[in-house]
Formats: sequence, C-alpha cells, structure tokens
Amino acid sequence: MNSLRDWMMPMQASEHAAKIDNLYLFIFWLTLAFFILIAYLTVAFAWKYRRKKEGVLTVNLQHNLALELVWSIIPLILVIGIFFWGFNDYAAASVAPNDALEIHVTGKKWNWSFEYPDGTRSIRSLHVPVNKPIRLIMTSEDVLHAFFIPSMRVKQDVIPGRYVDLNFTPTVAGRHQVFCAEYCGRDHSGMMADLFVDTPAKYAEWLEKGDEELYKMKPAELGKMVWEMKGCNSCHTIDGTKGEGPSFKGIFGKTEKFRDGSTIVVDENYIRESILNPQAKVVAGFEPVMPTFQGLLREIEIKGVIAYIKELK
Amino acid sequence: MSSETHVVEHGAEPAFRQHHFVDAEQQFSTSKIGMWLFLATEILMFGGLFVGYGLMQGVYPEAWVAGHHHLDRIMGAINTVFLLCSSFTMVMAVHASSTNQKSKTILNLLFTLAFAAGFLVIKYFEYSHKFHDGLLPGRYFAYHGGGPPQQAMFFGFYFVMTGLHGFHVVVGMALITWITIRASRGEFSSAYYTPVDLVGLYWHLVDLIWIYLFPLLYLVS
Amino acid sequence: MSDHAHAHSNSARVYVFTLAVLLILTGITVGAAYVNFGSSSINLFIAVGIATLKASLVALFFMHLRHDPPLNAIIFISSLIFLGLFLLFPWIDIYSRDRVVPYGLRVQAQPAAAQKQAPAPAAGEHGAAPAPAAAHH
Amino acid sequence: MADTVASPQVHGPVGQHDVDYLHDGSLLSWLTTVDHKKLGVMYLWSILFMFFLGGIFALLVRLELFAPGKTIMDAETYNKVFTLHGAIMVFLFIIPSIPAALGNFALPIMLGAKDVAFPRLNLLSFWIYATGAMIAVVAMVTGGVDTGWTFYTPYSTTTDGSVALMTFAAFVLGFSSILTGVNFIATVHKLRAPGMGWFKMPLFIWGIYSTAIIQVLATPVLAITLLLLIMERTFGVGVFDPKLGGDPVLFQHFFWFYSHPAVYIMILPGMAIISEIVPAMSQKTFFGYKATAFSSVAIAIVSFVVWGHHMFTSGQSQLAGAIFSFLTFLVGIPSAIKVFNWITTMYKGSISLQAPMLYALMFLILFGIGGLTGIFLGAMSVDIHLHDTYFVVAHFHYVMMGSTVIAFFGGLHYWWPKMFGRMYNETAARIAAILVFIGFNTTFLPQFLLGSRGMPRRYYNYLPEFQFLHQVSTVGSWILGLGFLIMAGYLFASLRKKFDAPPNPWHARTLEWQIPSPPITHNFHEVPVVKSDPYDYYRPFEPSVKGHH
Ligand code: HEA
Ligand code: HEA
Ligand code: HEC
Ligand code: CUA
Ligand SMILES: [Cu+2]
Repeated sequence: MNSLRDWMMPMQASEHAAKIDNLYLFIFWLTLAFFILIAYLTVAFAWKYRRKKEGVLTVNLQHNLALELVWSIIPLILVIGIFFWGFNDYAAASVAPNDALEIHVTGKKWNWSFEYPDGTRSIRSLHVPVNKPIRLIMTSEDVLHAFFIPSMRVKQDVIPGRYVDLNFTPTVAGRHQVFCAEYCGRDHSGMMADLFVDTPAKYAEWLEKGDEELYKMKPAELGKMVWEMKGCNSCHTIDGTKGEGPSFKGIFGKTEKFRDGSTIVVDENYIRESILNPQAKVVAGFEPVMPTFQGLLREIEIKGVIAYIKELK
Repeated sequence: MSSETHVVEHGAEPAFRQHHFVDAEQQFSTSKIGMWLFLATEILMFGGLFVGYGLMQGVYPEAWVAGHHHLDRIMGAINTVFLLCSSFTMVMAVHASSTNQKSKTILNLLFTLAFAAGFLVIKYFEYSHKFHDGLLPGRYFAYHGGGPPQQAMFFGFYFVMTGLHGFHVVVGMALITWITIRASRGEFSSAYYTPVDLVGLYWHLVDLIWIYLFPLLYLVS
Repeated sequence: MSDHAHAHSNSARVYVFTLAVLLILTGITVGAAYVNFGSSSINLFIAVGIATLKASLVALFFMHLRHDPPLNAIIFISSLIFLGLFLLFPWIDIYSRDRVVPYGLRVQAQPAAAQKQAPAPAAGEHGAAPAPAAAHH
Repeated sequence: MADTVASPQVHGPVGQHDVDYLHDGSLLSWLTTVDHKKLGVMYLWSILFMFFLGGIFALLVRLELFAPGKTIMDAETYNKVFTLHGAIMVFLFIIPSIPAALGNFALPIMLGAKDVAFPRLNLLSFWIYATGAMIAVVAMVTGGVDTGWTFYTPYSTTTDGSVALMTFAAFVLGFSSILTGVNFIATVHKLRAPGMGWFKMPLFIWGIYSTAIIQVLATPVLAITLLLLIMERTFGVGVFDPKLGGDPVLFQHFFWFYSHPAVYIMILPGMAIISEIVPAMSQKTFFGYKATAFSSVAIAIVSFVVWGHHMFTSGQSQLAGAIFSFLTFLVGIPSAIKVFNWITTMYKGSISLQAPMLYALMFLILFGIGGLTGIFLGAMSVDIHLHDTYFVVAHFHYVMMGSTVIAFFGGLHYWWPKMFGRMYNETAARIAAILVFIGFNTTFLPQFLLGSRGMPRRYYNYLPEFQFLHQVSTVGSWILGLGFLIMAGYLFASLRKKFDAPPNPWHARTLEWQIPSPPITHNFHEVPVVKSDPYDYYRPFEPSVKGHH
C-alpha cells in the first residue's frame, strides 16, 4: 500500500501531506472499484449477449426503481463524504499557526525571490528550518505564477497586486523541488526554485552567511545584485541621473559636499558608513531619508556594493 | 405516391409560409420562441457587463461616486423618456400592423425612428462632452480634476456599456427602417406581421437594458 | 386611439396607460436620486427596484408576455436566473476573501511602510497596490 | 435575424423532391444551401479538417516532449503550439462537432421535421463559423498566440502576438454556437412530428436539447468576457489587470462561467450519441429512459454553478471554493445514472459488435476513467496537489478525446451510411478502432502518473525523472495517429463507391432509419406519424413513415 503511494506520489515531506495522500488513495481505491465494475459489466455484457441471431426480439426492461435508487444514492453519499473530507483537510492545511515563520515570496518572470524576517534575501532558493510551521506571503510583480512544492503538497497562485499566503510544516530535511505551476510565458517551465529544509542550526548559519553562491560570485556582480534586490535601485540610479538619492555613477573618488558644508573624498569607509549609518553625513541637496541597512546586509554584500560602485565610472 | 400530401400542403397557403412549417400559426410562434431565445442571449451578454460593473462598484465605491458625478442626470433622464416613448410607438406600430392599418404602422415606425435618433443625438452630446473633459476609458483617461484613479475604470465601463447599447440602438434603427420599407410596400397584414413583431421585441429589449443602465450609471451614488 | 376596431382600441388604451406609468416611474427614480435616504445602499435598492418595476411593465405589456405562451416567459426568466447565479458566486468570492490578505500585512501594506517588504507592484502607484480584497476594509 | 423566418419560399415541381439531397443542386449551390443535411455535411468536413489540424499540433507537442530541453522547437514556439492545439480543438472542433455536424444532420429527421426551425439562420451560423475559423487562421499566421486556451489575464493582456485577433475569433465562433443552440431549441419545441411527445423523442434529442440550453445561456458570457479582454488590451480598460486596479481572479470567474458549462457542451452530445447507439446496436429497450432524459437537463443546469473548481488555488475565497466543490460532486450523480443505464440497456440484448458499438463500448470505459478522475480533482485538498499538473491534462483528454471524440466517431460510423449512402469497410473500421483505443490509453494513462508525481502542465522543459513516462506517451500518440490515418483511408474509400447502404443497416427504429439512405431533400414525403416509443425493440417494428421499410 505504501509502495503504491510512493510509486504514484512524490515524497511526503510536510505535516499535512499524509492527509492529502490518504484521501487521494481512498478515492483511488473507490474509483478503481467503480471502474472495475463498469469495465467488467461492459465487456462481460458485450461478450455474453453478443448477437448470435439476426432479427430477434429482446426483453422489455424499462426501469427498476430500486436499482436506480441504489445507483444514485450510493454514489451520492460517497461523494458527499469525499467533499467533507477534502474540505476539512484543505481548510486545516490553509490555516497558519501563530508561531509560523513568515517568509515573503515574490514571483517575477521567471524567477522566485525570497525575503526572510531578518531582511536576508535569496533568489531561486528558499531555506527553511525543519519542523517549523512556515507561512509564505506571496505576491507577483507581473503576471500570475503559482508556487508549487510537490513534496509538500502545496500550491497557490501568486497574484500581482495582492498578497496570498501558503502554509506548511516541512518534516523532511534536504532539497525539495519548487515549480511554477501557473503558465507565465516563455520560461514558465524554467521558473523553478530549490527548497532547502535545514536543521535549525544550519538554517541559522545560512541566514548568517548566505548562500554559498554568494561566495562564488565576483564582488561587483554581487554588488549589482544587492543593488537590484535590496531596493537600492529605488533611490539610486547607476546612470548619473539624480534619484531620491545621489546616483552611484562616478561617485567613488569624488569629493562629496554635505549639508553642514563639510566635504569628504568618497572611499570604502565612507560608503560603508553611508550604508550602515546613513544619517551621519547627509549629502547636500538630499533629504536624510535613506534607511539604515545595519543587519540587513552581510559583510560580503557590503564589500560587493563597494566593488560595484568602484566599477561605475 | 405522396402527391396527396403535397396538394394539401400547397393548397391555398400564403406565400410567406416556409415549407417546413405546418401552418402560419406554427411558424409565427416558432419565430417568437427564436426571438426570445435570442433576447435571452442578449440579456446574458449585457448581464456580464452589469456583473463586472456591480462587483467593481463594490470594490471602488468612491471612484464610482466620483465617476457618476460627471454624468448628466438630466440628459440621461431625457434619453430614458425618449426610449420609453419609442417603445410605446413601436408597440403601437405592431398593433397597427396586426390590425391592417398600413399608414398608422408606418407613422408609428417613423416616430420610433425619430425618438431613437433623438436618443443618439443626446448621446453624441454627452460623449463629446466627456471627450472634451478627458473622461475617457482606461489608458486614455486624461481628466485633471482629481478624484480616485479608478475613475478610469468607471469610464471604461461607461463607454463599453453605453457603447454596446448604442450599437444596439443603431442596429435597431436599421431594422426599423427595413420594416418601414416593407410596411410601405404593403407586405404586412393581420395574417402576417411577424417581422414587425420581432423587431418590436428587439427594440423593447434595447429599451429594457437602458432602463437599468440609466439608474446604475447616472443615479446611484 | 384606434378608431377602427373596438376590441383593439382596448389594447391601445393599455399601451397608453403603460407608457404613462413608465414615465411617472422615471420621474420618481430621478427624484429619489436627489434625496438621501441615509445610506447609499437604500438609494441603490430604490433605483434598482423601480427599474425592475419598469422592466416588468415593458416585458408584460409592450412585449406581450402577459398573453404569450408561457414558454417565452420561461426563457426570459431563466436568463435572469442564470444571470443572478453569475453575479452571486463571484460576489460570494470577493466578499469572503479576507483570509488571503495576511493578518499582519493589512496595516503594513500601505505604501508608506513599503521599505521592508516585497515592494508593491506597479512601482508604487498608490491606488494599484493590494487591490480588491484589501480595498473594502 | 427577423427575416430568417418570414420570407416567401417558392416550391418547385413535386418530382424534384425525390432526388437524394447529395445530388440536389449544383456543387456551388451548397454554399448557399439552407438544407440542414447539407449544412451538417459542410460542418462535418470543416470540423474534421480542424481535428486534423489540432491533431497535427498535438503530435508536435508530443514530439517536443519526447526529451527534456529542445527537441524540435524552442520554448516560445512550443507555447504557441500547445495554445493553438487547445484553442483549435476546443473552439473550432469539439464544440461545433457533434451538435453542428451530426446534430444538424440527424436532429430534424429524428423529430420527423423537414428542416430545423430557422434554416437561413442555420446557414448564417455556418458562415459565421467559417468567418471565425478564418480569423483564427489569420491570428495564427500573424504572430500566433501563446496564452493557453484559457487566456488568463494579465498575461494575455500584456504578451505580444495576435491575442486580440484570436479572442475575436473565439468571440465570433461563439455566435455561431449561440445561433445553433437557438435553432435547436425552437426546433425541438415546435417541429416535432405528430405523435412525437416529449417522452417519445429519441434520447439524442434530449442530449442536444440540453446542450442547446447551455449554448444559449453560457456562450454570451464568453462573448462579453472576450470583449472586455479586447478592450483591456487595446484601451487599457482595467477590469482584470491589477496594475489598473482590476482583479485577475474575476477574469477567471468570467472565463469559467462559460468554459465549465462548455465542457458539458462537449460531453452531453457525446452521451446523446451513446444513448442512440447502445439501444440500437443491442436491439434493446432503453433502460431508464426518463432518468436519462432528465439527467441530461440536470447536468446542463447544475453545470452552471460548478465553475469555481478550476480555481481552487487561484486565490478565490475558501467559502466560494467549498460551495463549488460541493456542487461539482453533485454533477457526478446524473453522470453515474447515465453510465449505469447504458450498461443495463446492454443486459440481455442482442449486441452487434460492429464499429459504432465498438466506439460505444470504448466510450463507456474511457468515460469511466475520465469521469472518475474528475472526482479526484473535485476534492479540494487533493486538487491542491493535482491542479495544473498532467493529471488534469490526462483527465480532460479522457473526457474530451476519450469520451466526446470517441462518441463523435461512433456517431459518425453510425450515421455515415445515412449521410453518404455508403457502407465503409467493417474490418478496417474495427482495426482502426482498436488502434485508437490502444494508442489513446498509451498516450494518456501515463499522464495521470506524471501529474500525481508533480509534473506541471504547459511545460516546455522537464526534469529528467519524468522522461520515461513522457516517451511512452509520445509513442502512444503515434499509434493514435496511425489509427486515425486508417480511419481516414477507409472512410474516403467508401465515398468512391456507388450508393450501397440499405436504409436501415442497424435495424434501428428512430425516424431517420425509416427513410432512404441518403435521404431526399425534404426528408419525408409525408409527415410521419409517431406511434411507438423510439426503442421498442421488444415488439415487432411499427413504422411511422408510410411507403418505406
Ligand atoms: C468533456 C469535458 C469534461 C467533462 C465531461 C468533465 C467532467 C468532470 N470534470 Fe473536468 N475538466 C475538463 C473537461 C471535462 N470535465 C477540462 C477541459 C478541464 C481542464 C481545463 C483546463 O484547465 O485547461 C477539466 C478540469 C477539471 C477540474 C479542475 C482541475 C484543475 O485544474 O485543478 C475539475 C475539478 O473539480 C474537474 C472535475 C470534473 C468532474 C467532477 C466531472 C464530472 O462531470 C464527471 C462525472 C462522471 C463520473 C463521476 C463517472 C461516472 C460515474 C460513475 C461510474 C458512478 C460512480 C461515481 C462515484 C462513486 C463518484 N475537471
Ligand atoms: C477536443 C479536445 C482535444 C483533443 C481531441 C486533444 C487531442 C490530443 N491532445 Fe490535447 N489538449 C486539449 C484538447 C484536446 N486535445 C486542450 C484544451 C489542451 C490544453 C491547452 C492549454 O494548456 O492551453 C490540450 C493540451 C495537450 C497537452 C499538454 C500540453 C502542455 O500542457 O504542455 C498534450 C500533451 O501531450 C496534448 C496531447 C494531445 C494528443 C496526443 C491528442 C491526440 O488525441 C490527437 C490525435 C489526433 C491526431 C493524431 C490527428 C488526426 C490524424 C490523422 C487524421 C491522420 C494523420 C496522422 C499522422 C500524420 C500520424 N494535448
Ligand atoms: C529610501 C531611499 C534610499 C534607499 C532605499 C537607499 N538609499 Fe542610499 N541614499 C539615499 C539618500 C537620500 C542619500 C543622500 C543623503 C545621505 O547621504 O543620507 C543616500 C546616500 C547614499 C550613499 C552616499 C552617496 C554619496 O554620493 O555620498 C551611498 C554609498 C548609499 N546611499 C548607498 C546605498 C545602498 C548600498 C543602498 C541599498 C542597500 C541604499 N543606499 C539604499 C537614499 C536611499
Ligand atoms: Cu511563473 Cu509560470
Ligand atoms: Cu470544470
């Protein structure tokens, strides 16, 4: 029985997966029974009563109330049962426990990006601690997508302009596959992500250090990614036009004037300070609106930004 | 071998009866059923717009209030009166044609046309006023008087709904013109006035839809 | 009106009467729209109610449903019933969607606090942020 | 539309009516014919062509999926190909297939009428169909469409290509379907022959009648949905696009309000054919006639309120989802009633296993699978996992291809002698039927497994673990294609023969079998008088038509 399930379904890796599979298997056996009944009768009658002589008259069977009631009412009772079973599990699976870990998910053609409670972000890979209720709060930036993790038995459309949630408690550590299940254009089939279910210790370590990939990237590339992903780009351009904040283009090595009249030559330390304590020195002509990124950027990411700014001549 | 039935069928039968009907009565009531079915599809088609309009009104009530303030109730009311009167003249035309009153039929049909034209003229003024103010649907919305941005959607609905309705008015006028011509040729009589009756039904539906469009677009705040 | 056949002048009189009632009802709707009945849904109710009354008059008298074989009325009414179903279910959906606006996010979702969460789409166009479900709270 | 009813019709000399309808009038006169039989035949060739076209796209889809990554085309082409496959099969093939082709041909004769109620409307409806098809072809060659047949917003309002044109084509095609429905309802109500009470109508009529109800009440909503979509694309009227304040889930409500009932527009006529073939080929009274007749109407009505089962994961409210799930299950019951009635009708019959019956038997088995897998999808929690996977693809091919299309071909084989006056080669027909059966199951049975294992649909590329099952499926599609190739062969071959079909090759008792094959233009020399029930196989035959046997 279990081997049949494992043959038909992916691994059961969340708390509610077993419930869904149980109903699936129940319907499977039930409908199989009905199917065998139908198929058997069809074939058996076709064979047994095949025409042996032309032009015979047959018996006149027009109806049989008892029989007809039986085959209407039994399926009726069965499907009503299935409805309640399915609805209960569905409702249970979609309620988030109060202590759920909330992670934001954004779908955009054709990538998934994630933001964790401490501000850490990642693309195409989602890390969660094992045995902890997870609540994904999801939105899309362009068209519909759907977040689908087969082994967790969860799926939810991701809708632009709206937040939807998805709840599950992963029980099996390791890598799991995430698909985009709502058609979204050219790379719909490539819009995948990895779900890493880690031990709590490993999860904490990951939050601290980030993806291994970060360490493999060139610092300037990493910096560009930070600029895109952490929202620097909403205030800072890279082409010299003035945004809410100064453009990054050509500032490295330039002499910057501040509101209080003092000046400084932009160098690594100044950039670092501007990110972690932006209000310490406010550039002339700008408001002190930049939020601090203290705790939101890892050391390696700050280094990346510096390298990136250096490149923007 | 079947000549007998054919003789019966082709006896003193009127020319308008099609061969697959037994008698004129059957043909008449069949046409009516067909027309009513067609009207049912019209109701569901417009109905889709009403559903979208109603649901979105629930979502953006302020935009709807702001939007409908730009509509002229008086113009809307006059148009309602026009359409009601045209429905009346239409039914009078049907009545006249079913009682062999040729000139009365034509006169009433012409009245109907006149009311319909009046309706379109007023619509024209309303539309050009909206165009002038930049109260255009969707992307072309260019009104600078402020208010919630979803007014663009309100005017999207306004133009799609009144536009589709206006299109029906134009089609109706074409049909009325056509039966006016046929009436003037003396094609209708108490024995056969189906086309007048069917066009009448169509025209009443156009009126009926406006009866809902008017309060929902112009009056509800 | 019809000076021609007595039986028919009767139905002509019915048409005139119907038109008169329709015009009066139109006057009432317009008038009622200027009165504030305390809540906009009451105004809506009145307006749609009167419209329905008018529509019934048109259908019954001008469109002859009163005397027609019942099938025509059945067709007409079923189209309205199915239209009703079409309105009902999306309505149920839109007005019971609360859950999908996450509890914690309702307040935060305002653009002002946008810095720390997934940026609202449509690049900060205010009205466009969390759409239908959030809008009526 | 008013004039379709009321214009003068001049009758020729009496003798003219004795010519069979295929040879009555020049070839060119077919284009303006109002004869329901000719229109049925014209529809038949059109939809068969569309099936061929859609089938070629299907074979391309399967070929691309033979291996992960690029096999024969790139992702953008693939997306267009599966969209066109779905859109052609649905809008151009399956919806008009049974009602407009076989229904047009058989329905008036089965009622004992000379034509449908509005013959000219019928012609108009055909030409609207042809126009819609032409627009669709233009859309295909000028940019194509890559939205999926469901046109979900906001993707469909933002992607390139001829989406507006394609939706317009579907819009036009909708009107063709509406007019056919209007015509059939009026025909059934008003043109029944003397003696043909409602419960003396063949069950085929009940099925087509129920279908027509859906066509009339649901299709206008598709029209308005597509109109709003076009408005949104061209004028930015943002009813559905969230960037403009609209609600994309609302689009899905609009779309499925039509498209769920539309799946019953597909299956009810299929069931109607089976209800005809089973008693005739078994020479047995229909078991549970009234229950079957009413269940058609019940399916038609309940089918309007289950559409939300396509939206369990769409972000519609839980409450709405629960109501829809419950109602979805209720639709299973009338279907169950029908299945059991067909099977019981075979009991103690005298069953001929000729081609039409083979298709009917295949239908019973394949609809069993397709319908029962619908139960998985109707259960909310299970559908969360299965939605938008190949499980759904397999489900709907079992009900559309495996049931409706199989029933259609069953009906085609059943009425072919009547339509064209020729018998096809029975042996070849049996071989083709068996190949189709094997090929179909090889293609789509593995897809259930793919889906439950998590393979999403509309995927150009897939993970290596899914490859084996995809390959089995692709090979299946070739067997299926071979089956159809053989079918095309013997059917065309039969057309080159002289008329050799007897008036009633199956010894059936409905009216169309009591007139010559092929029928004369006006179907009946005199109005038939119906005395017995359509399936009175327990007593000697009592013809309703005089002068024929
Ligand atoms: C001919 C077309 C056709 C038919 C007849 C059906 C019939 C049914 N369909 Fe199907 N369906 C489609 C065409 C069809 N469907 C299509 C095209 C899609 C996908 C569209 C897309 O997304 O592209 C779809 C998708 C679809 C979904 C959405 C899946 C998803 O996207 O997540 C669901 C969910 O409930 C569903 C359910 C059902 C049910 C319950 C029936 C029922 O009517 C079946 C009833 C029949 C039986 C149940 C069998 C006979 C009964 C018995 C033998 C008695 C015993 C029975 C019991 C004990 C229950 N269908
Ligand atoms: C009536 C409806 C219908 C029918 C009959 C079919 C028939 C077939 N379908 Fe289709 N299908 C759909 C409706 C239909 N389909 C829809 C609505 C979709 C969803 C689209 C979307 O997602 O938007 C879909 C999607 C779909 C997919 C999923 C694509 C994806 O999600 O990425 C696949 C994949 O295998 C597929 C395969 C097939 C096959 C192999 C057949 C075969 O049964 C076809 C058999 C026919 C032929 C083979 C042609 C006839 C042949 C001849 C006359 C002889 C010539 C033969 C040779 C040259 C060999 N279909
Ligand atoms: C809400 C807007 C905003 C965001 C988001 C933002 N900044 Fe700034 N930033 C500013 C403003 C305004 C200034 C100028 C005033 C000041 O120095 O505080 C500034 C100044 C700076 C400077 C100094 C530039 C100079 O010319 O002296 C650096 C470096 C900088 N930001 C880096 C970043 C990085 C890296 C990020 C993202 C991780 C970021 N900023 C995100 C608004 C923002
Ligand atoms: Cu994103 Cu599909
Ligand atoms: Cu459905």
